[in-house]
Amino acid sequence: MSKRPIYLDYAATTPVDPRVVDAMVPWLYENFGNPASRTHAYGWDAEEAVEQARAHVAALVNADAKDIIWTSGATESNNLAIKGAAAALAHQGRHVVTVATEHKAVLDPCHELERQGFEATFLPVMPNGLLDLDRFRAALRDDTILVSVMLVNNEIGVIQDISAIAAICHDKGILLHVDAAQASGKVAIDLQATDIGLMSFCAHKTYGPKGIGALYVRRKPRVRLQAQIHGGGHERGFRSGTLPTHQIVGMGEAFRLAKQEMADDMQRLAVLGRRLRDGLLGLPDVYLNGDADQRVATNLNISVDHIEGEALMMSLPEIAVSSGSACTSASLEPSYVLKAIGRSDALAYSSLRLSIGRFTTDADIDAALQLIPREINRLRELSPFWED
Amino acid sequence: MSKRPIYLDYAATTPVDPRVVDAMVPWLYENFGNPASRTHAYGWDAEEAVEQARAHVAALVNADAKDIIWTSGATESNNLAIKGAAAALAHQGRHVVTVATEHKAVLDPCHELERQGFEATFLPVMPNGLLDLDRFRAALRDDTILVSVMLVNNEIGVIQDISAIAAICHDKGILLHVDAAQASGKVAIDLQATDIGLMSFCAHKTYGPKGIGALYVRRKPRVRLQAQIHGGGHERGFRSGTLPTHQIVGMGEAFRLAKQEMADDMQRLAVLGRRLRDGLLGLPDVYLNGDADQRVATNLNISVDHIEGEALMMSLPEIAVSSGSACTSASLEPSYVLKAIGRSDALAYSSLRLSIGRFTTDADIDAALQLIPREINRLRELSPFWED
Amino acid sequence: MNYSAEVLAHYRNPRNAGTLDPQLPDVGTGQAGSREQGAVVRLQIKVEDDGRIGQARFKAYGCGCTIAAASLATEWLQGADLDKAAVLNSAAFVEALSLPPVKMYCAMLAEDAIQAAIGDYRNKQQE
Amino acid sequence: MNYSAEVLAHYRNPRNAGTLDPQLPDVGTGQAGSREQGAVVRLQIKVEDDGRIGQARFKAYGCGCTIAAASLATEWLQGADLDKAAVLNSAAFVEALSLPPVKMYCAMLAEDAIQAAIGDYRNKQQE
Ligand SMILES: Cc1ncc(COP(=O)(O)O)c(C=O)c1O
Ligand SMILES: Cc1ncc(COP(=O)(O)O)c(C=O)c1O
Ligand code: FES
Ligand code: FES
Repeated sequence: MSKRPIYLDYAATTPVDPRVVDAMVPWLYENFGNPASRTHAYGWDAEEAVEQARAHVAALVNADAKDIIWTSGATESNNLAIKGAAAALAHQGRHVVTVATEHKAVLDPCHELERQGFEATFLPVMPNGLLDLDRFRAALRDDTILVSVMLVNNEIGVIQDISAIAAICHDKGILLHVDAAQASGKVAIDLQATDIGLMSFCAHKTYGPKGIGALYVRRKPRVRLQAQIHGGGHERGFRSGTLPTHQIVGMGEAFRLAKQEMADDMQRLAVLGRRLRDGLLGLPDVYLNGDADQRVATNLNISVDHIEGEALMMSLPEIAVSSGSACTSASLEPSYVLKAIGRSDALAYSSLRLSIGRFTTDADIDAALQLIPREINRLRELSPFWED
Repeated sequence: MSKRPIYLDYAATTPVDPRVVDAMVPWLYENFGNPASRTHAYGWDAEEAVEQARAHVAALVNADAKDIIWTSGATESNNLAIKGAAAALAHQGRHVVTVATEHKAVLDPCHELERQGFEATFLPVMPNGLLDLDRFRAALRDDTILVSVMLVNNEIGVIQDISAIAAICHDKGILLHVDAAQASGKVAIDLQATDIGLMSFCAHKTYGPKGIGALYVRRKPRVRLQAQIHGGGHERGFRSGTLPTHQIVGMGEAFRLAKQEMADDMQRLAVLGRRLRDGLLGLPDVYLNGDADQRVATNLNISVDHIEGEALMMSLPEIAVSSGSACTSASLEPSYVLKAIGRSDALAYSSLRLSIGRFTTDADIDAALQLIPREINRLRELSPFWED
Repeated sequence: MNYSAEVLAHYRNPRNAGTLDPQLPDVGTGQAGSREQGAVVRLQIKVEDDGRIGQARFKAYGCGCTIAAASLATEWLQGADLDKAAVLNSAAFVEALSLPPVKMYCAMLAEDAIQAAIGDYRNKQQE
Repeated sequence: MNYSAEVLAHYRNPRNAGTLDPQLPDVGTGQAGSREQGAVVRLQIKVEDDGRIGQARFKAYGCGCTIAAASLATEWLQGADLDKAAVLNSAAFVEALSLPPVKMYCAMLAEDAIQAAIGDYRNKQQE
């Protein structure tokens, strides 16, 4: 990479914090033992590091370390949670409830359940991106065995009212899974105070490495789950495979730092995010996607009417942003999340997601506020819809 | 870790080659992009690195890079191969054939298939650990849809005659999966020359990082597979989830080095392995487990009669070895692999696996040959069976 | 998506963006695509007395490749006679701009807009 | 498994390993476990005229904890009278050696071998 663009795509992935890198590297060559090696110091040291990291992850969300299972990322966590719980509970019912704006890593496992003969309800959201709680309550049936709702949306950054959702599920005795991939380190989570049975995490949205994640699987009261990857019975039998010590140590350190620095980080980012938001929403025909208040300060998703999102991004080689989620930006379909909040195709096509994070500076925002309006104007001059 | 023991447990995991570490680190903080980010240079750079690594992995086994799918390790690769192929082929038959001495990451998915209503045959091996090819042929039925045989055994190091097995499967039109986790970088593999449909790899037995692996999925003729992790459709739709660039780069570099250095490495290790073997098999009542010739030079598995393996390891804090596979050493069961080759419980309990690798030195072997016989003698003096 | 140098050149510096008066008898206006599909190309040609295209103008809504194709179209159109203009097709745009397969659609929009502009001009002449 | 300092002390430096002549009338020999199970403890005691155990010897096959427990058993046995010896149980070994739960079995072997040795001695005395 020559001159590096300003990175405003923290929702796609974050840099690994240099302190996390430092924590990881010694576990590659020097302390390389297999945590499953019970017969020598290389293995014991690795196992100890793994358990310490587990405690760090648990601490960020006020959970018991024993309830944390390592996975290869939030995609796998979601798969294990949804397909694993559905398989374990199939004798009680075959209906699951989720939301139309979930990440593909939740929607696709639910579609897989449909293929297996389960029934899945994909609830719509309100125009602000939030779940209508009455509608949610009404969707729960006697044979509903599982609900899956994300905490923070990856595209539009809205925060669902998980406490209320958990209370409703609790009342009905229905297991709740929460995809918290975008929430860790941004939103306070207290798993002792909230009745959530399963929660998915990954490291790479919280300044840890890609390819490592965790699933919280509550033990008290016990959540039943069927393993999805078999082979030796690591991780309470839920997830087999050699534990990648360096990755786990990285996630542990990232979550330890998140706990330590979340308050300060988020305070600083709220100011930067506000400036960016005010600057861009001040332009004509620019709309905010997702609720104005119930959102993380780090995410700004706008629709810039009369021009197209990809063209706008291409006009901004100095800034790395995305249009919709990183996972769907390659396709020509407009974002299903923006469609779900009722945006027209045209406004969905014209969306831009700017997401900031720990390493975003004042100067980055200055540059964005200088470049983005300029390019919006330039493209609008080219647009057949602007003059008309 | 204070003074580090001499590491003779390369079959459990290997150190990450320092050159691999150097290749990985820049992808954590500096080049941290998500390979799925199609809208900026961070993503493009990461994607390019991922594709280069894919080519390196393919090159080691003479495969087309497009046939390589990234996974989180050989356990996941085996699960995807076995459960994914069985699901895709269930309409053709419901019988799978594997071998009693496979890794748990093969056996457990096969047991899972049995729970799903498939029938699995776990073939016995000959006392040398090798598959009897006539017996193998006889086990294949009209409704056999999948065969899974490992190339190099993780406990006893024997090399199955995969070319012959592939030829038999080819004749019968049966899909063959090969777990090559222990083989990459030790045994020449040519996927153009051998009709193998699926092959599992991981990085961490070949001087790469833990938590990354690959599955070779042949496209011509096409192997059908059902995804096991859903969510966005990365990797030809077979395996969703954000690709961990640094891990993939690490595996690529490790496999590139393996191709480059395999011949030299294995020549040097053959000499060291021979010295270790001759030294230990020269002691009374010490037996080699697994075929004397059809084995990798890096693995030495012996049974030391009259004493118990765990006690012997405990006597050797200066040397890191294992007794049976790292995955089962915590249990009190004797190794199922040693039982399968016909060892008595007593000889199974008394086994020791010594495995050497790239960083093993002459001095390491000297030390092992000084310490191990001494401790064998000491423990035998304490044993009620030695004097009798 | 990493764009070709050709796309970037046109995209960063579009040629002949603008509007001609569509009421004029010697101006042909053509449009292709729709806002709902995410891309629209409008091309206008002003045909001189000698039958050659004197001026071409575009407006485009859509991805960068669409804008680049529309810009390139105006360059190719200016100075061409109508018969030559009529054979400009999407394959030519794909090649000139090194467009990847997923961007075929953008090239087709340019082709369709050219055809529509020529058709509009010819209609006017027949009236 | 990371062993306790107590286990390592006994294991590295076993006390009273060896054999007494099992034919002698004042020697009791007890054995527990089996080779097939992976662990055997043999304990021998030589009882003095005052009813105290003068010498104790062990041989053991099994994991390090088993060897350590057998070694510790001989230390406890020497100087003890038979009644005191008879109440030594696995819990005492678990505690003294800080054995983890998976190593309960090793402690039970030591207990069983003690009981067997005392029984053997008492049988001989009754004859
Ligand atoms: C909300 C959400 N869930 C799941 C995922 C997928 O997790 P991973 O990238 O660890 O596979 C992501 C990010 O890609 C996400 O934003
Ligand atoms: C033969 C074999 N297959 C599979 C595995 C499991 O692979 P991983 O450690 O990548 O989960 C191993 C090693 O643990 C192995 O030796
Ligand atoms: S118009 Fe969207 S791809 Fe070109
Ligand atoms: S005898 Fe094997 S665990 Fe103690």
